[in-house]
Amino acid sequence: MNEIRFSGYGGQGIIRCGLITGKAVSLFDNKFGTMTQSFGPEARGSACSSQVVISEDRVLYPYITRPEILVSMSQDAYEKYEPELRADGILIYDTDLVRLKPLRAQIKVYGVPSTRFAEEMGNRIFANLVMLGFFTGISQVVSAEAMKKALPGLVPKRFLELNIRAFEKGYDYGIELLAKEKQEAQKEAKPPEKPPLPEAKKTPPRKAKQ
Amino acid sequence: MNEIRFSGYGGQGIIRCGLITGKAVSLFDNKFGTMTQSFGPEARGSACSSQVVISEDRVLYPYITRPEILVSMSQDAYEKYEPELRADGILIYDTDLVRLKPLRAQIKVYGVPSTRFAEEMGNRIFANLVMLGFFTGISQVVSAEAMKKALPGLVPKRFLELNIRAFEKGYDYGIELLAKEKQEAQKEAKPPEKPPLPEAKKTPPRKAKQ
Amino acid sequence: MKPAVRTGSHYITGDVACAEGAIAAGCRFFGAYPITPATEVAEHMAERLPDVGGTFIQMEDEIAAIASILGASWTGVKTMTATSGPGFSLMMENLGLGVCTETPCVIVNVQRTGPSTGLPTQTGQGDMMQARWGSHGDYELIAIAPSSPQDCFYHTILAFNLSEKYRVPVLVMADEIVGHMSEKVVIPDAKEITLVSRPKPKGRKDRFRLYEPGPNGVAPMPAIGEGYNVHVTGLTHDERGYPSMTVEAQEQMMARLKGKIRNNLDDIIHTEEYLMEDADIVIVSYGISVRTGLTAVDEARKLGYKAGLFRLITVWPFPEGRIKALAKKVKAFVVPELNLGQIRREVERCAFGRAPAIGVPHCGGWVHDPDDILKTIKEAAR
Amino acid sequence: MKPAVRTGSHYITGDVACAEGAIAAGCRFFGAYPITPATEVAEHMAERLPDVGGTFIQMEDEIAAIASILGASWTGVKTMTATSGPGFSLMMENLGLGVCTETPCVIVNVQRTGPSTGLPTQTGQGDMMQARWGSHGDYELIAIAPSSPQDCFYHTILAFNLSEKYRVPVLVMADEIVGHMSEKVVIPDAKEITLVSRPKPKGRKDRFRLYEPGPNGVAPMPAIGEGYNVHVTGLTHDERGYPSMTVEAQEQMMARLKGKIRNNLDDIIHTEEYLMEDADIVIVSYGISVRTGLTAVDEARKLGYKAGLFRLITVWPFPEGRIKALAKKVKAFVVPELNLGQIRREVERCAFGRAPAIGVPHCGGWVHDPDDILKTIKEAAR
Amino acid sequence: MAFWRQPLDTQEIRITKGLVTIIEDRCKGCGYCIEFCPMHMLVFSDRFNKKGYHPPKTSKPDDCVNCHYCEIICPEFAIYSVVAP
Amino acid sequence: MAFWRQPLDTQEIRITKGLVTIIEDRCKGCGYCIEFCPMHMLVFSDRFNKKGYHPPKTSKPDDCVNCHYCEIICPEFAIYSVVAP
Amino acid sequence: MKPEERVEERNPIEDFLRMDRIPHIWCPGCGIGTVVTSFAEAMKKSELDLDKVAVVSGIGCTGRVAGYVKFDSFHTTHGRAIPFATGLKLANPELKVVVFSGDGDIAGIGGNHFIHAARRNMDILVICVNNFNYAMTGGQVAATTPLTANLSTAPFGNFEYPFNLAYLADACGATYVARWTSLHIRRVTKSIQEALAKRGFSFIEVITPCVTLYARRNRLGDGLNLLKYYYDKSEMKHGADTRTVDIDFQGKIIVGKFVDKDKPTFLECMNTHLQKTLGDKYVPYGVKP
Amino acid sequence: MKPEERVEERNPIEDFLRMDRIPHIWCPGCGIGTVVTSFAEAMKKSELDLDKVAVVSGIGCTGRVAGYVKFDSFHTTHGRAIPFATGLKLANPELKVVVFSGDGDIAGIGGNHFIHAARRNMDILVICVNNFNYAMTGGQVAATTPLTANLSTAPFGNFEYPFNLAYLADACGATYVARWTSLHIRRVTKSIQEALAKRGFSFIEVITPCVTLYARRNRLGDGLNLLKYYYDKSEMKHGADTRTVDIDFQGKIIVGKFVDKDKPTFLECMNTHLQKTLGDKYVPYGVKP
Ligand SMILES: Cc1ncc(C[n+]2csc(CCOP(=O)(O)OP(=O)(O)O)c2C)c(N)n1
Ligand SMILES: Cc1ncc(C[n+]2csc(CCOP(=O)(O)OP(=O)(O)O)c2C)c(N)n1
Ligand code: SF4
Ligand code: SF4
Ligand code: SF4
Ligand code: SF4
Ligand code: SF4
Ligand code: SF4
Ligand SMILES: [Mg+2]
Ligand SMILES: [Mg+2]
Repeated sequence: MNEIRFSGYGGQGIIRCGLITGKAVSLFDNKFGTMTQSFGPEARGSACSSQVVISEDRVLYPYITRPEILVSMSQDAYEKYEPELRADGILIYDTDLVRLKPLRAQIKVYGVPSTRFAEEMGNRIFANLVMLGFFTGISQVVSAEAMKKALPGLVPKRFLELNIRAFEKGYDYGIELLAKEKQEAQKEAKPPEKPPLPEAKKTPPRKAKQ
Repeated sequence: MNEIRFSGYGGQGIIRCGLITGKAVSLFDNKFGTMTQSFGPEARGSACSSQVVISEDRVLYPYITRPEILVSMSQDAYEKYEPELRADGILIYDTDLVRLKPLRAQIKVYGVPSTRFAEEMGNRIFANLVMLGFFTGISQVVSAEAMKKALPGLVPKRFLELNIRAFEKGYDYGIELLAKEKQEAQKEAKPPEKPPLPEAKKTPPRKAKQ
Repeated sequence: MKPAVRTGSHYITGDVACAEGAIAAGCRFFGAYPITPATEVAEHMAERLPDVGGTFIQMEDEIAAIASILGASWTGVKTMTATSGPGFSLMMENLGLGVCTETPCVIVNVQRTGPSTGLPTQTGQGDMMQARWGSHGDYELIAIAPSSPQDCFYHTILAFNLSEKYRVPVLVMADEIVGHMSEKVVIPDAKEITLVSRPKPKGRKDRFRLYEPGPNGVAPMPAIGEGYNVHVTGLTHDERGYPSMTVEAQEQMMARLKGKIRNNLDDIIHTEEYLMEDADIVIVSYGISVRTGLTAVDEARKLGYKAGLFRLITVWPFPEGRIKALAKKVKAFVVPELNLGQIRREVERCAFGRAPAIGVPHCGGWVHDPDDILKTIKEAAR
Repeated sequence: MKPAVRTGSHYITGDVACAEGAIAAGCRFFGAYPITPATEVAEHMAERLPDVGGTFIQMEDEIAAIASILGASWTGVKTMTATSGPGFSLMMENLGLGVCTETPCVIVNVQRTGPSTGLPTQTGQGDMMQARWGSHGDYELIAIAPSSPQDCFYHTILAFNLSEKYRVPVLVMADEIVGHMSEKVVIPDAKEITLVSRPKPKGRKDRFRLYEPGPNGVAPMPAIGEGYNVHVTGLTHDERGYPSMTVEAQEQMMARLKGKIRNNLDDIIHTEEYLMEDADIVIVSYGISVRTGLTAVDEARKLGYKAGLFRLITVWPFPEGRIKALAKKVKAFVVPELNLGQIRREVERCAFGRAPAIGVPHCGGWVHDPDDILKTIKEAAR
Repeated sequence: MAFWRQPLDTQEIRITKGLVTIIEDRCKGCGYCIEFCPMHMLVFSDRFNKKGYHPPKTSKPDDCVNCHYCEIICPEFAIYSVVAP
Repeated sequence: MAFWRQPLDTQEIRITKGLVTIIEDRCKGCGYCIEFCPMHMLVFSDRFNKKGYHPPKTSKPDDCVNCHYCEIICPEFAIYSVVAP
Repeated sequence: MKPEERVEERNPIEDFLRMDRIPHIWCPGCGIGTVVTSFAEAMKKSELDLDKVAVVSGIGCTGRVAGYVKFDSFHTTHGRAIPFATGLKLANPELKVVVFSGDGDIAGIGGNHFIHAARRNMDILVICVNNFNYAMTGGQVAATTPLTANLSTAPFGNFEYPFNLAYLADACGATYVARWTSLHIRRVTKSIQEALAKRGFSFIEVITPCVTLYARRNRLGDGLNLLKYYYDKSEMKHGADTRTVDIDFQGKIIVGKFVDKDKPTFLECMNTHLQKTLGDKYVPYGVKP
Repeated sequence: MKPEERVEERNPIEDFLRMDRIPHIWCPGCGIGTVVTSFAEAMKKSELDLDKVAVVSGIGCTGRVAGYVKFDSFHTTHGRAIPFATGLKLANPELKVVVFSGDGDIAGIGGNHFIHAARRNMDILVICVNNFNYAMTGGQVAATTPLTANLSTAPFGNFEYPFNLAYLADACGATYVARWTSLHIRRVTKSIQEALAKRGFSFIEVITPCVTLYARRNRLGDGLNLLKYYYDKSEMKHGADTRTVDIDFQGKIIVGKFVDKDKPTFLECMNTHLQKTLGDKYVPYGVKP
């Protein structure tokens, strides 16, 4: 079972990220994917998130409890959701929009300038697809093919091509990064030095106001 | 316990008859009187009735079940309610408005031309008070004083005097009639010849549509 | 102005008695919409309120009627509306607002027979569960049921007192017969009537928190116009009254709404018992059915049955504890109601299988034949 | 026109699945008013209905919405509306009209947290008793509760089928999570979907009686415009449909309204059981809580507890018989609901004291932590 | 009881000969037909009907012009006219 | 981004000297104040505020006529002017 | 001819009535029956397929109309006749849908539906019997009660400004607006015929005597007295500006056909618009192929 | 000056706001905040005892206004702000009661209360933020949506005629009717001041950008684009006949003060009337002895 949270601010296409991922695993990767969204009037313009639970079996409990992957596309969202990330989780973020704070030891961190990449492609609205591609490359919880197949119907037809390009841009960047990381890891191959932080109390996070 | 039904058609002041009687016994005769009315949109212009239960104790069951006194001021109402009158009940009616049908043996019948009397007094709207007076005289379930005391507040102030006169007219007529009856009874003094009709099944009458 | 309390003996209907009770209780704003058989409450209020410095308004519908009394209540005035089934249904949304914002007010439902338009001029007790559950979401409120015009007078005062004390809408669940019958109603001297008014805040205004509970769990309530600058919302709110979209805020709010009722049951629940000392068959009854029930109990006693009657004046909150206790010692409950068995279900639930709760089926439109109740008593005694 | 049944696999929300289910079931008129979290049902219907020859209208409020679908239903068309708490409350009066006139229609309530405006964007199950008792007077209706988008599709079809078969409004009591979550929904081939339509009258028109029951207690229903000249009223009516202001007419009408449901419980009540063969602790659950409940059961089994789950798909009429039967053999019921314990009361009542019905308190706004349910299972097993 | 004698919209009446029929027991004696018959040919009868009202009767049956005014204004569906045979 | 430069109701502005204050972190960058300042003395700053928007800054602070236009049109209560000291 | 001999008596109007429900409940002299006859007369004269006519009422004395006319007829809930009728019409556009109800029903509790249906130009005919009060419940003040008139919830006289319903309907977009009294039986009939022949939201207000409550409480005499008042004080003004047709207590009543215009109905707008935007794939709704 | 140095910064408007609830929930560029500022400005300028001002909202984006203004304020139920406000006003006539809510709240679900309050000349001020849609629920078609505009429940464009709210208010008897856009901030302020100084039912409609939903769905750009549209297309016409001030999609917007007349309010009518009929024993309500 994988638990993923996409987060950012209203208007960045965060909900869409969850939908595409959920659809990809459910319809094209032969798994079960339940996508939920934090929904509130106050989502307008402030922190916003979508969650996907991916599982080989039917998903019962519909929410994520302790996400292992957190995708952050805004500072607010990062600050809000970082604490719930599992001690051994993965943090994926937009390097231009999020300034990292000191991190818990075992958390793996991967950054991509998704907004900048998107702007380079002509419009920052593609940032979420760059991010999704990057997430797909890094996380390996869903196949790139499935993700691309999931796009029609979830992005405007006339932008489908551009969205795929954005996705690929992010994906390639992620794969590259992983490859680099492997190299480095082989070079260094050091175990973590600090003991892991004590696990936070495991309760399902209350639905936060947003 | 006495159970009385006043009946007639909408506009004759039938409800008022019940109210005055109920008020008289309750406030001035030191008994308990519960007045209910058959209430329905269809009361408009057709048969209409009010019921009073008079008792020395608190009235629990609020409806009459088998009235012992039926006051009828219209043919319709007479035909509708006559069957429920107790076998030994008293029927009081307006002689101009009700044509009697063959009656059960033990029922006592007293007629008064209340509408005609009222018209003679200047307005048929006083017919109900003539009838009330007559009823008071005949039935002896409530005192004439109590009835007269009950009038203020239940008849328009400017007509109070006239209403009292109408009441007295009916009352005197009733007392006279009773007196005459007594005389006759002393003359004849015969027991009833026919056996009483079998009592109808005692169920509370369903609230009739009217 | 005329005196508000019409001390003396009157021969009036339940509806009029209810209006007189309201005025005696201090009600000075009444907004309603006509409906049989509750219209006479409005008609009497329309006539009486100008006498005593109050305001009557006939609103454009029942939704507006209840909204108007909620608003008026926040000015510090005691308020009431009166309606029947269809209008009661329309009030459900704003009843929830009243509960959620803890706005004192009294809602009279002179019940007729439903569902839908049903038998609009005939009696029924079909709205008893609706009184408890008719608005969306969970909540607690108070409902009381008068059995006579005299009750209508006193129970309306009781309704106001409970409503003010607990800052909760209180329902007076009368019915057509009680509303339309005329009986003697004795109105006591004004000084013999105990009146309760909502707790008022003390202390510094700048430290005031709208929903900070007092000792009995009920928060003092200022009138608007006094400078407290309150914010009142039907959203889940915190103690300041501010919207707070969290589960914690919801829990706290619900705990307060529920607690102020459930922790004061002894004060809120009014019941009466008749021949209950040795009763093994207990009629549980409310409203007009109490009277047919009592008739049946008297009959049953004459026949040697140990029948008694447990009367619910307060129907909601339901006297769960007393039923539980009784269930342990009695043979059966008999619950005559003018519906298909609503409160019977509550009795059944609270009896925990220790004693059956037997209904006396009736669809409304008329009262029970006491014989039918008697028959059920006999069967239950077997 | 486009095909009504979108056969294939879709990744959609419960709200959209509900709309697709309606269209697959043959719904061709939808009147509604927006409200979170049910708006998406309307939005999807607005987009889809023109495709399939149906009509969408956004009415001026929820009262108009339900009135419009009742009217539309009498033309022979299958109709639906969708709303949430506050709108549901506003529909209560006309829900009664639908029941009383035996008008088939489906009302979706995507529940949010109340009371009042509450937590409008968060989930709850606080309207379950309202679903049964929210309108004035006595009546019976059907309510079903989906647990997933896939359920939303099938259960909406089920709702239409039951509504048509029994001529009764059927409530689909979803909730915000089920309505807003996206999951895979498989829509089968049109010919694999069983559809039921209301019974139509046969025989001579001049002998036709609008409410003359057929074999299963349900009267055939003509469409208007066909020359039957029906008269339909919310007043108590006789078999011709004519108003009849008598207790007898009321009794007959209520017997029919009640009988058609209560005499067909086997057909109407749908439930599911999970690991119930040997269970001694039984979770009774519905809607979204089924999923947290199942999670807890699996956990409990792992720990050696004999836990099982009894799922109510049909919540109303309540599966009284099954609960009674279970109560005799199980140790306890555990009833997790996103309310203060509504269906728990029904379980308690039907258990007759033979097994306790233990709630898992929750005020809504979120789902249960499965651990809380597990804890209750453990306690119950003691 | 005659307040006035010309209904407001007589202008459309085609003059034919009519036969007016009164369904007496339906009548509630409102007097509308009597008051508004343009031919003034209806009067209250002395008879009481079942309901206790005096239904109208025709005073000059031959005058009826079959204008249907009585028919339409009658709130009780108690009177109508047809072309005279 | 300049569409036009005269607000609709400038006529009522009394010409005094003003001091405009921007509460930067409240700003959501809608640009209304900038667009409608009759003195054209506001511009977007390069700075990001906490919320990630570029709040306005004064380009010619001395030009402010204390007309309060920016103050009232700002939907975020983020800018206001007072009489210059 | 004695009554007993007339067994064959049958008022032609009976074809349009549920005779098994007559006598009706209305009071002697109540004008609602007159309006029903006018309605039946209009139906008789119309060329409509009578099986395709539906009548919808709310609750009230007038609300009972649905129970007496022999069409598909609906006695719904108080104030909700119009949205119910909207459902009928939209789900089967072949129907002619007539709402027949009281002033309280239509403009009191039902006011919102009234203004929105007029705004949408929903293709229904609304016949509103205005008796200046809530009659069925015993004569309460209504939104149409003239100033100073006395009613049970205005026991000292009404002090609320009343609605001018014709103006309200007009302001909301009704395409046909007429007002008559129940004395104007031929005009009422003709108005109903005209409105039935039109498409769009039509509104016909008929001022009608409530003898038992309104008249009695205000000491206005019986039905004949009220009709006399209508006779004396009504003034025909076709095409009158609806803003000018207010009604005062026992004052002048301006009657006439005030509005008669053509404007695409809700369904026509829907069809035109969806055809334009969706193109061929859209099958116009309610239009026989 | 760096932000950190400005600890003393305090917008004078804050006196009228619940700063402990700011930032508000409205989207960047949403015009509701502008209208709130105008309102606060008007309150500042008015001579009113601010403790005697109550603000009532229904539900919606605009409905949130009650939660941000520092008066006695009520966030009620959807559509019911006006009857709630009616209760406030009648039970304490000393209060100035302002209803501040959205077009859907006031003229959609709340339409009946709106027309009846106007009819009664209830002494309240209604400020209606008209953003042409149901925003809070995600942008559905409203009774004010111009023809052809696209919204989530009008996915192929709106084909229902919209209300002209100014005309509706006028037709129902409002004594003060004005319309502005959120660009006309001084006019809005002045209108509010004027209306507050009056007695009777006042209605101020403020056309306001909903950037997130209405504008985005109709590709109208951002808030600035909408204000530009207001600038280009609004035309001031004081005293314009309200029948002529309809709004088309992206067409001309006629603004101005359309109605400003005097007429006794509900309470004044009540007092005058009851004093006349009841005489001395009647103590005029709400009038300090
Ligand atoms: C929701 C609701 N509220 C109130 C009533 C009570 N009621 C029945 S008819 C009526 C008024 C009828 O007035 P109107 O529509 O003018 O018809 P009239 O009787 O005058 O012909 C009222 C208030 C009801 N049936 N339903
Ligand atoms: C009875 C009820 N129905 C529906 C809703 C859902 N709802 C909340 S706000 C709203 C619309 C608000 O529109 P508007 O009044 O125009 O305000 P805006 O958000 O556009 O400012 C709706 C339909 C509700 N809260 N209550
Ligand atoms: S039809 Fe009637 S109204 Fe006309 S002339 Fe004949 S009787 Fe008179
Ligand atoms: S109009 Fe009809 S009811 Fe009236 S008097 Fe003539 S026949 Fe009788
Ligand atoms: S107050 Fe604001 S708008 Fe006016 S001149 Fe100064 S900065 Fe510009
Ligand atoms: S108007 Fe306010 S929010 Fe907009 S840019 Fe200026 S300061 Fe920022
Ligand atoms: S009460 Fe009035 S409106 Fe109703 S039937 Fe009688 S006269 Fe007609
Ligand atoms: S959704 Fe529209 S109206 Fe609501 S806050 Fe955002 S811009 Fe404003
Ligand atoms: Mg009326
Ligand atoms: Mg809006």
